[in-house]
Amino acid sequence: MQEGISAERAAAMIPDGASVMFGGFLGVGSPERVIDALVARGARGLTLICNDTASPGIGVGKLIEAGCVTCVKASHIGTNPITQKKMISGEIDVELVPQGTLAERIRAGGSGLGGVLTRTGVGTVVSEGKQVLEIDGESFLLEMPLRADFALLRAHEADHFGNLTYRLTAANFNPVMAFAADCVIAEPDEIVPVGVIPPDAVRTPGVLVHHLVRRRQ
Amino acid sequence: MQEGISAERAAAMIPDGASVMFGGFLGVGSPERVIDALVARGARGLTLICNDTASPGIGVGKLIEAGCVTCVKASHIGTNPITQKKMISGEIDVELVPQGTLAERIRAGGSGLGGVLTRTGVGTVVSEGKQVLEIDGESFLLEMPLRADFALLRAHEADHFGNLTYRLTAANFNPVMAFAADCVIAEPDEIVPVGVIPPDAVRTPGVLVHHLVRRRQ
Amino acid sequence: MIDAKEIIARRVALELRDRTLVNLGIGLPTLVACYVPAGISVAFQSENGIIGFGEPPPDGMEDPHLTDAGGGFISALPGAAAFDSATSFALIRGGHLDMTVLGGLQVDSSGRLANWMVPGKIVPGMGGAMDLVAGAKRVVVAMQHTAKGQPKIVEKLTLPPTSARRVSLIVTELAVIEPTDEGLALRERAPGVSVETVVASTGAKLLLDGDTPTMSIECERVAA
Amino acid sequence: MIDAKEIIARRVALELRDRTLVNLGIGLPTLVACYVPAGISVAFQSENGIIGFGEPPPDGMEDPHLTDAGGGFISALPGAAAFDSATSFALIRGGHLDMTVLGGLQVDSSGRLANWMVPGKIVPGMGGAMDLVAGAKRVVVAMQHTAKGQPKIVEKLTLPPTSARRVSLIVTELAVIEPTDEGLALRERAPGVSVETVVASTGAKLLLDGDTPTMSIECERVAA
Repeated sequence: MQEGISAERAAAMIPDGASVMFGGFLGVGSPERVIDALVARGARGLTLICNDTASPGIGVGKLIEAGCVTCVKASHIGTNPITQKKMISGEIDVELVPQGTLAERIRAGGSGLGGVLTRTGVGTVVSEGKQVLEIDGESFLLEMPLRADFALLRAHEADHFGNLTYRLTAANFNPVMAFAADCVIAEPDEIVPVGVIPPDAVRTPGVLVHHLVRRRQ
Repeated sequence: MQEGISAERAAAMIPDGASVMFGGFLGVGSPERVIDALVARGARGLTLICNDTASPGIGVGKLIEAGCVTCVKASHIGTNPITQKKMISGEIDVELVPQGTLAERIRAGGSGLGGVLTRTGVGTVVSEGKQVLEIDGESFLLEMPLRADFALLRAHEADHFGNLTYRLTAANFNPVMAFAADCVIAEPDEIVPVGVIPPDAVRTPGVLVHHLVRRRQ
Repeated sequence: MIDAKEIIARRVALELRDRTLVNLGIGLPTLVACYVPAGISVAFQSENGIIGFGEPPPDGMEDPHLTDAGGGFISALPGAAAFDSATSFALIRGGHLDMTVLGGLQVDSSGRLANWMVPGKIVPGMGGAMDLVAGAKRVVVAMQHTAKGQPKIVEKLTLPPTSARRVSLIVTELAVIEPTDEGLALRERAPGVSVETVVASTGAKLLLDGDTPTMSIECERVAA
Repeated sequence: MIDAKEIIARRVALELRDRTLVNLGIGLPTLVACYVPAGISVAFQSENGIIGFGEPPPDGMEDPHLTDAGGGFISALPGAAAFDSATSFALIRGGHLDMTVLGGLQVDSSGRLANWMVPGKIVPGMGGAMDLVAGAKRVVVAMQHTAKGQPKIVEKLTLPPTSARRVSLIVTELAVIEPTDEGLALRERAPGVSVETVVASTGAKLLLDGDTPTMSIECERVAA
């Protein structure tokens, strides 16, 4: 049984310099309240693992703008000119990862796999410095598992055990990140009693979720 | 839009000697009607890819008993003494695969990954003849992707597009097998019109399903 | 008079086949959805996690949980299926996507595509493009033939490639070109465009084979 | 008078910790669920795809879609979550399982477990056992101390190992033994059982450290 914490409490748990996975795709399905709280507490030196850096004022874009971030691992930063600018100025170190590889590296990190073998990126700059394995006459890139200190999820419903549901395209990276961090914090739209979410509707089992962000008071 | 086919028609599509994935865990979540039809048509030389061989008279156990099978890739055959007997007599060739590795090899086969890197089986007979990779100082077994000519699924609901749902522990290997065969045939408990299954309840997108087995007339 | 983008979108739409799964890239490729030929039923995938989406919803009906890969509001069609990013790319990488339509910065004579960065100028990132090119059964590049007067179809890429894989087809407002083992084959030219114009606007050798037919752009615009 | 299996199940139950995820193997380990100590809330996982299951349902209430890994009918508790096999083993292999309790055929002095086949005699297959031993945070072996008078705790495995990994604890009806870097440490002996009896029933060297306390088996049976 979980006790709901405030977004401020969640932000306080995440120390400067932590690596943090954020669910969300151009801000859709991002934990906006915890992001706001991280900006408010003046977090510094975060490593962000996320699909993209959204736009200024939206999703993790707020963290970029507020100077909370020194490192980004993402598939796309083109929608946020501030990320581009800070990358060029050297303020933020950016590792670009193909979107499917990013999802799979996070999944590997969360499911105890030693790496990912993918055709994606073979023969491109993505393969630089990486091992290429020949398997049955074809080349596959060995991509390393990704884990983080924290995963910050946005869910639709949560029950008191932390079981989560998502809605439509707001799921995106959230379910896979739920497996891949030492501490998982979920910010749900709705919190419902245990038993309200049918077992087959649960997308993230509550055993993976360490803290739930409570509803606004 | 799918046209429902009979179980007999489904069985007729599967030639002798085909490799076939069957959903099911000790018979729970197995496509029983297509299995019955395969027995009735006297299928021969099938390669079965499934978690287990259930028991005599149940699930794929019926195929074993009826002599339809010459090769089994499974994690467990202990609940079916006939499989044991036929393995010892040499009638059936059995490859035992750890359950999590089996799921992941099928997933790799269905998602275009070159293999699976797992700790499971390192230092056991499972690792014999396989490549072991040292990654960050730890040993991982390289396990090969698995695909089949056919995947025979048991679903709870299907809509006319082939979108599928599953119930509780009857899901097991079905969702992952839906990605990993050249021809996917689903046997649902219920068939409902398009739009009845909400997008977030779909566990297998209909684009993966080639044929639906119609309800009993 | 229809513009370059509409010509491209109309011609690409003729590549759509019935009962297939198709991913349209952001920008120009998205327009293809407006010209699906009559009698053809296509399921569109958006890599952020849905199959079966349609036009933007009426004003005031937007669902903040439902957008396409460009972040625009969309609607879900009856029979839609939603899924997470790992599943979305299992579909893409696993060969379940019949076709992807992507924009391009360059394509070279070996059919390799560059579409994700211009070193030192703009580095948006590859998003899903590298997986799409590596995994889709057919890769169609939909792009304008030239940029600022310079050919985008070149002998050898000067921009970083998106994949080592050869794309299936290039559609521009001037021509349809198919990369083959022998090189880039000119298959069609746009209405009113001469072969000479296509050749003059192209930075790579084109293989010509007798008469080059005029491309069809006949498909009707689907009502929004 | 309680039998060997009950002693083992009661003692293993004392290893359960509050708010943890636990997988119980088929057979003897399943009994552990009957002795969860008061005040301890444990989520049980069944590897065929559910967290949060309970006692078999009343007669006539069985759901054919809801069984445990042994194929027996179970019930779902409020807050249960169902998932497919790939997700189930992502939980197991990914280190999300706090403890697994497994039966054993042999454990050797290095703490390696053999529990999935007897060559030439019985080859049931490893099922989920290899993943469970490789992936769970704690691996507790629950087994009878001897089989047909022969020790099951041996100097070196004569049966094929389930994993190269050392298990965390061995609980039998005679003793609690912990594999350590130095060897097998005898931690507890069963009520009324002498250290000498344990040593005589064990085929491997046991490390003794002063008095060996008597194991507790005090937990109450949870009502069905």
